[in-house]
Amino acid sequence: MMELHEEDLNRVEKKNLFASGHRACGGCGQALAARLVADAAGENTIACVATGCLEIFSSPYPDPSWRIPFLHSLFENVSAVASGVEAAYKAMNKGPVNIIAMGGDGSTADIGFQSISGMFERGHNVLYVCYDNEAYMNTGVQRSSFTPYGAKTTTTPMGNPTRKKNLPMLAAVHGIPYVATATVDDYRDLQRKVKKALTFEGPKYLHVLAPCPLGWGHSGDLSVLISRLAKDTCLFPVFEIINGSVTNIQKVPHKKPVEEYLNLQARFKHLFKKGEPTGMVAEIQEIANQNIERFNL
Amino acid sequence: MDKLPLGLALDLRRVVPYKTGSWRTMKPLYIMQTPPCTHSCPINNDIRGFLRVLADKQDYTEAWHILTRTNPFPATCGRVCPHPCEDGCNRRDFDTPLAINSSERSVGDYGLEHHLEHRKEVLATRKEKVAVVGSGPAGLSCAFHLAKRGFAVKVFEAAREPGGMMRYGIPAYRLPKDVLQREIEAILKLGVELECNVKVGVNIPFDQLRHDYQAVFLGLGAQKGATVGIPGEDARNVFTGLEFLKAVNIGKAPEVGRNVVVVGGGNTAMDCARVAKRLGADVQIVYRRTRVEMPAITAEIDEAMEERIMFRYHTNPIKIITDEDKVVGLLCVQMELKEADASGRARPVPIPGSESVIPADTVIMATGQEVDYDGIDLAKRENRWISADEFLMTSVDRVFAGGDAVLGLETVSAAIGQGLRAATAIEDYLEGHVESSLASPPVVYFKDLNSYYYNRKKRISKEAIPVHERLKSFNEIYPPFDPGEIVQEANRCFSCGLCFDCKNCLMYCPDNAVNLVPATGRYEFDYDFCKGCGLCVRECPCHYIQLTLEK
Amino acid sequence: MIEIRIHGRGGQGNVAAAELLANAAFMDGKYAQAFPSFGAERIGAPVQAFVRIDQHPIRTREEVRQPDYLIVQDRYLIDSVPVLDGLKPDGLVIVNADTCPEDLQLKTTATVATIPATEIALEIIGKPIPNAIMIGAFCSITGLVSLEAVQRAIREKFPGKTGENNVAALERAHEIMQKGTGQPC
Amino acid sequence: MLKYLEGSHAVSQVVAMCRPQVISAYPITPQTHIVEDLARLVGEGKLEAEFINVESEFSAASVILGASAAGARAYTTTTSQGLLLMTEVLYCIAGMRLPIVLTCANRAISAPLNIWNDQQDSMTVRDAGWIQLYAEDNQEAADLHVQAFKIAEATSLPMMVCMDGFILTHAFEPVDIPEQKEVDAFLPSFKPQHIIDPRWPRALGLYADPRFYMETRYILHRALEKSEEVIKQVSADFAQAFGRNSGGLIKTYKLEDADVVIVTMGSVAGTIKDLIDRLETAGKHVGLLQICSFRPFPKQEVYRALKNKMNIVVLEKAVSLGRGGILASDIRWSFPRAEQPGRRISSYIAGLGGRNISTDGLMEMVNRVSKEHVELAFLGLNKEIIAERDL
Repeated sequence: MMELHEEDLNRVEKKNLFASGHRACGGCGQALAARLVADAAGENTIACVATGCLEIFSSPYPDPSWRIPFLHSLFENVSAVASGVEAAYKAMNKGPVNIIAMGGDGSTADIGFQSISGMFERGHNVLYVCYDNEAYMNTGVQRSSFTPYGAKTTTTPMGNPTRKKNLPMLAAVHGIPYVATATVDDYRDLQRKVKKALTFEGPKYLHVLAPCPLGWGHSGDLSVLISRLAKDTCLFPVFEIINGSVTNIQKVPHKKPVEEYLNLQARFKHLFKKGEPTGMVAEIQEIANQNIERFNL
Repeated sequence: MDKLPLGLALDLRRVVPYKTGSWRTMKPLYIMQTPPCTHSCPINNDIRGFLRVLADKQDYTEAWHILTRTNPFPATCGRVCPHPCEDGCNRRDFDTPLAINSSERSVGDYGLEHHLEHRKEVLATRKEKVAVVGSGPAGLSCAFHLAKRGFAVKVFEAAREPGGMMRYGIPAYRLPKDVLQREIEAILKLGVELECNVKVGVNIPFDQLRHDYQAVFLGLGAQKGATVGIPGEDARNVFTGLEFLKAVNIGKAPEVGRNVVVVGGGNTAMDCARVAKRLGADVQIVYRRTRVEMPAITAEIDEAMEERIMFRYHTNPIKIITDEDKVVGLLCVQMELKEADASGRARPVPIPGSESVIPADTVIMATGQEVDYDGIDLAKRENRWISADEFLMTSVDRVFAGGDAVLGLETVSAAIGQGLRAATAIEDYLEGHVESSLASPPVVYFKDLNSYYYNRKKRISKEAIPVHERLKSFNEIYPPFDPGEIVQEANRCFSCGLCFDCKNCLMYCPDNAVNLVPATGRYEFDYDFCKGCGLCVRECPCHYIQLTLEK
Repeated sequence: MIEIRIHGRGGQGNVAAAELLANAAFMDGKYAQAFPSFGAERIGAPVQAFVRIDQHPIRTREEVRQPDYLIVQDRYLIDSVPVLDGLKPDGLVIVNADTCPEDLQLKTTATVATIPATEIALEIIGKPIPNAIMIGAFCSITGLVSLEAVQRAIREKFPGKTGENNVAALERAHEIMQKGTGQPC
Repeated sequence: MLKYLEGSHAVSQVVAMCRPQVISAYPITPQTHIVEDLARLVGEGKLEAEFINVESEFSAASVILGASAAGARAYTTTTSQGLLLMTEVLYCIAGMRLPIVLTCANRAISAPLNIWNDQQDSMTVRDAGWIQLYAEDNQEAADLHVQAFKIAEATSLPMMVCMDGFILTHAFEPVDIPEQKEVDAFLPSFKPQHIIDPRWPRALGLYADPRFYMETRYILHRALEKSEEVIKQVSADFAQAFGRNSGGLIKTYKLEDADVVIVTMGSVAGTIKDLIDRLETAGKHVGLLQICSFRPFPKQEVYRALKNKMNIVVLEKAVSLGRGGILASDIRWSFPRAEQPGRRISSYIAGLGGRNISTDGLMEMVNRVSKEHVELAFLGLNKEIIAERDL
């Protein structure tokens, strides 16, 4: 494990290695997250990106937004591709280099789940960053296994009946050394976690909540506020899992009712009848309460 | 020709970025806004500005220059101003307002200790000469600003020393004389000519000034103490508030005896009472109404009470009882309040048969002040105050006026503010163009801020020295902030309406359309790429960014 | 071209037997080919393996349909599998059985020989794996491949104790058949 | 040096001599022996490579895609369902012009599940943009791998070496295994076209809108056509270096005075050659045209070889359901229209799912096509099984 000094970890990085000119919607949380991650990782980094919104808006020929090496092939195989890059660097005695595999929730938790599980289990020295925008945004907001309970998508018009798949925990049970969650509003924390993750040898998993103005139904200027509210309503706990033990949980001293989060997003509008919350809202509050209990937020 | 790589592989160092700026319908702009402190300051001091240099650079010299850009009396105002700025401060709705007044005092003192000199705005001296009548806060402020702008200014002062109310009306425990003296000297260093012991209208005819000078500013103040006109006022040991304060301030304190009664509820009354107390007397304040109606600054009243001055409300003097020509007591009647009168305050009405005598060795009538118009004739309002238009020009051509003489009884800061405005008006007048002071940008209120990014932190406040200590001397009762405390306090400033380098716009822009310009250290938008999503506007803590329609 | 077909049950080393025979022939300077009747068979299931031996390179990939020789590693297959299919009339079939050839009552004009390979295997190798014994018997009767070559082939494939045991078993089988028959009839 | 060994091991040993830097594979019958042996060689330190045991063929292909993109010589092997599971990645690898070598141990495709040999798997992905060469025997299978890396890296195209499952992979026969130094001399170390390396930031796998996509596919098609020359050249160089003919585009046997020509691919050629010799002694002249390179399809060579032949029968181990012989249609298309009326090109599907292709069956085929044109026939069908069932 490579050592990094506190001041290096805490330094905010702005290098524009994920540069202007991408085709993301205004206020895109994923574009923001991608730049924060790339800048934190630095120039000596290879980005392997899964098919998805990020890939589409950042890698059109001939003017992609990446300024670090970029490799994309398919939707469900980014973990394996990154594994291959890592294997090649080993075989050729090249490096050290940061290898980051990244994708949205679909390519991470659904179609790419087998691949990511394989990468974790084989112990490749790769950081996987999941930009979680809670649905298949690239194809027009269809439900994914990260779509939260109650959220409306084009394939769950009545609201999603199931709860969100808990990938950080699933990653952790693979026995990988570092797992963390983060949100775009706290860029210091996010960049710190990227750098910290890269100090660990082996597979790392960073789960970033990335608000999607289009899919969540909010104006672009609210992306940061909403991601913050996800934390403050305890719907998205922020923590690290280092060598299997949950740690550095971000406490939420001033907890807010989930309504404050839901109210800002059209995808939850149907949960309120004439402004009055329906039973589903109570259910969502229950999810928050369980997080509070589980992580002692 | 050398071929491109196979399979659409691409050399990323050759990429020409696609310009997403064309997607924009709304456009973010960095626009400086007016902070509420400046807005509520009669002098419009750049409070945010001087606090920032303290917070960012701990640069007291720069802070002093920023303050004195508008106000030549920071050390003075830092002591005597009732600081409406702090009432405006947006932190009031968050935790507690900034200690702006104490900070100003420290910066002012720093300027004095380090003999900082004012900078002229215009180095060339202009041909026009301006006469300023009265060296009070209004007069000196006007002279100061005119001098900085290159005018030849001469100040005429009736008294033996300059300063007006600041020197003769304010006791030393509130404003040490040397502080005032040095701030005045700093002003004179700009080349302002001062002639004392000259009463315009008496020693020189008013018209001669108008003849000799291209413009005249009247900062006459309200120097005449007004009495209520009850029997016995002519007795020895009966003073108007101003007489009394002036006497003490020039070191000729009268023998006040054991019991002193002060009549009135204004600041002068408070000052008189507290001065008398320091002269060793038992002091009572007699007022017709209740504390609520008292015009004096709350702090003044509180301090007076701390200093164990007796307040007699609903009490009205009818007659000063004398033994030969010496005061022995004050006959008063109890009042009750009836429906409000013209002044909007409850109207006091005597209760029959409630007369009583308050024993007194000295009676001080702090019951109002008037302008001394001796030899100066111009239009008045309410038959008391000089009437001036919005540019502070009086009914007489080329003659401007400001301060108490125009405002009625107001604060030192208000007078300084008018001096400043008059200077601008005179400049404009002499240059023959209309009032040039720009309409200031909108004021930022708490609701406009994104307070998430600010931390709660209580303001620093200093305990006044204990009463028994205070009363032993005329020393100041509040110790100054030490430099560390000032910086700490300055750091609490929200910097309402002006960037304080929080980096939010830089870090949060999903399109990297915000750049830090190394040369200026300022941020600027890259409109080639900005999509106008408004994230920066939303996350700017201090409302420095505005979203405007793309034109 | 000589064609051999080996019948057995999964686990009796049928493919190994074919491989060893072919390898031995190769060592004797002949061309040889060996391949199993490929499948997903598990231990116990009936399987086949094929061997071709020739002076010239072998090109055909066809399964052996008209073998010159049959090696049957388990007598009970005879009841369930048509082992004799296509056996040349003048061919030879060697069966792992502790009875006289006659007792098997095989309907064929070809020569029938038997040897109690399982018993011998248990005695010498300690496992009921008859292939080495069957090969030994085959060499002994046909002389088609040299005993030395088979010994080398076995030692090459199974270095160490296993190899030596099998070689021993091979030699035992060879002796027995030299005496004419595996059975006291 | 001539060694007697299993086909899978002949391949694994030669692949090892080609010094692949990254190997990734997922086990599937009948490819397993190749992977197992490579794993052993890596494990025993006899081959310096990263051997990545993945959780699916899909990931195996993806891993070597990444490895090749990063500049490593990469290899994988699979068959049947595995190859089909890889399909998406195969197209990607070709589109990204990564010179990867893959061994396909040809096997049938479900359903019904069947692990035995035919060539439906590799034929199914014939349009993926890969070079496909088919081996006749284990010697050629081994040799083709040495050539494969050279061809792939010279053309920046991926290459698939196809060998019949079981029939070759599990057959023991003598194979001349070259010396390491010979292979090193023939196959220079890999000079990658693409390197994903922070020192020279490059993007690989960008998406192309309608302005660019079609051109990239056209370029890929032309690259495959052009690779014919390379395949021929490398085969010639190989003969020079190793003294035997392997690979190339096509091979012929007794074609000159043949009245009937059998056209086929893969291991069945051997059986057919034996048959041809037997018929010859009986005074019947049959010839053989072996397609070694199915993709790129050597249209010119085929035409040159067959232009005077009036009776041709195409025998293949795959079928385009609802259409018929895949190779057959390529052969038919190899002749200019309206040229030589009366030329018969019959089509036979044989050996599906490991059905034995017997000499008798082949004889029957030859006899029939000698008499008549056969548009499409399945060799050796069991009529009873069909009769028992509705279509």
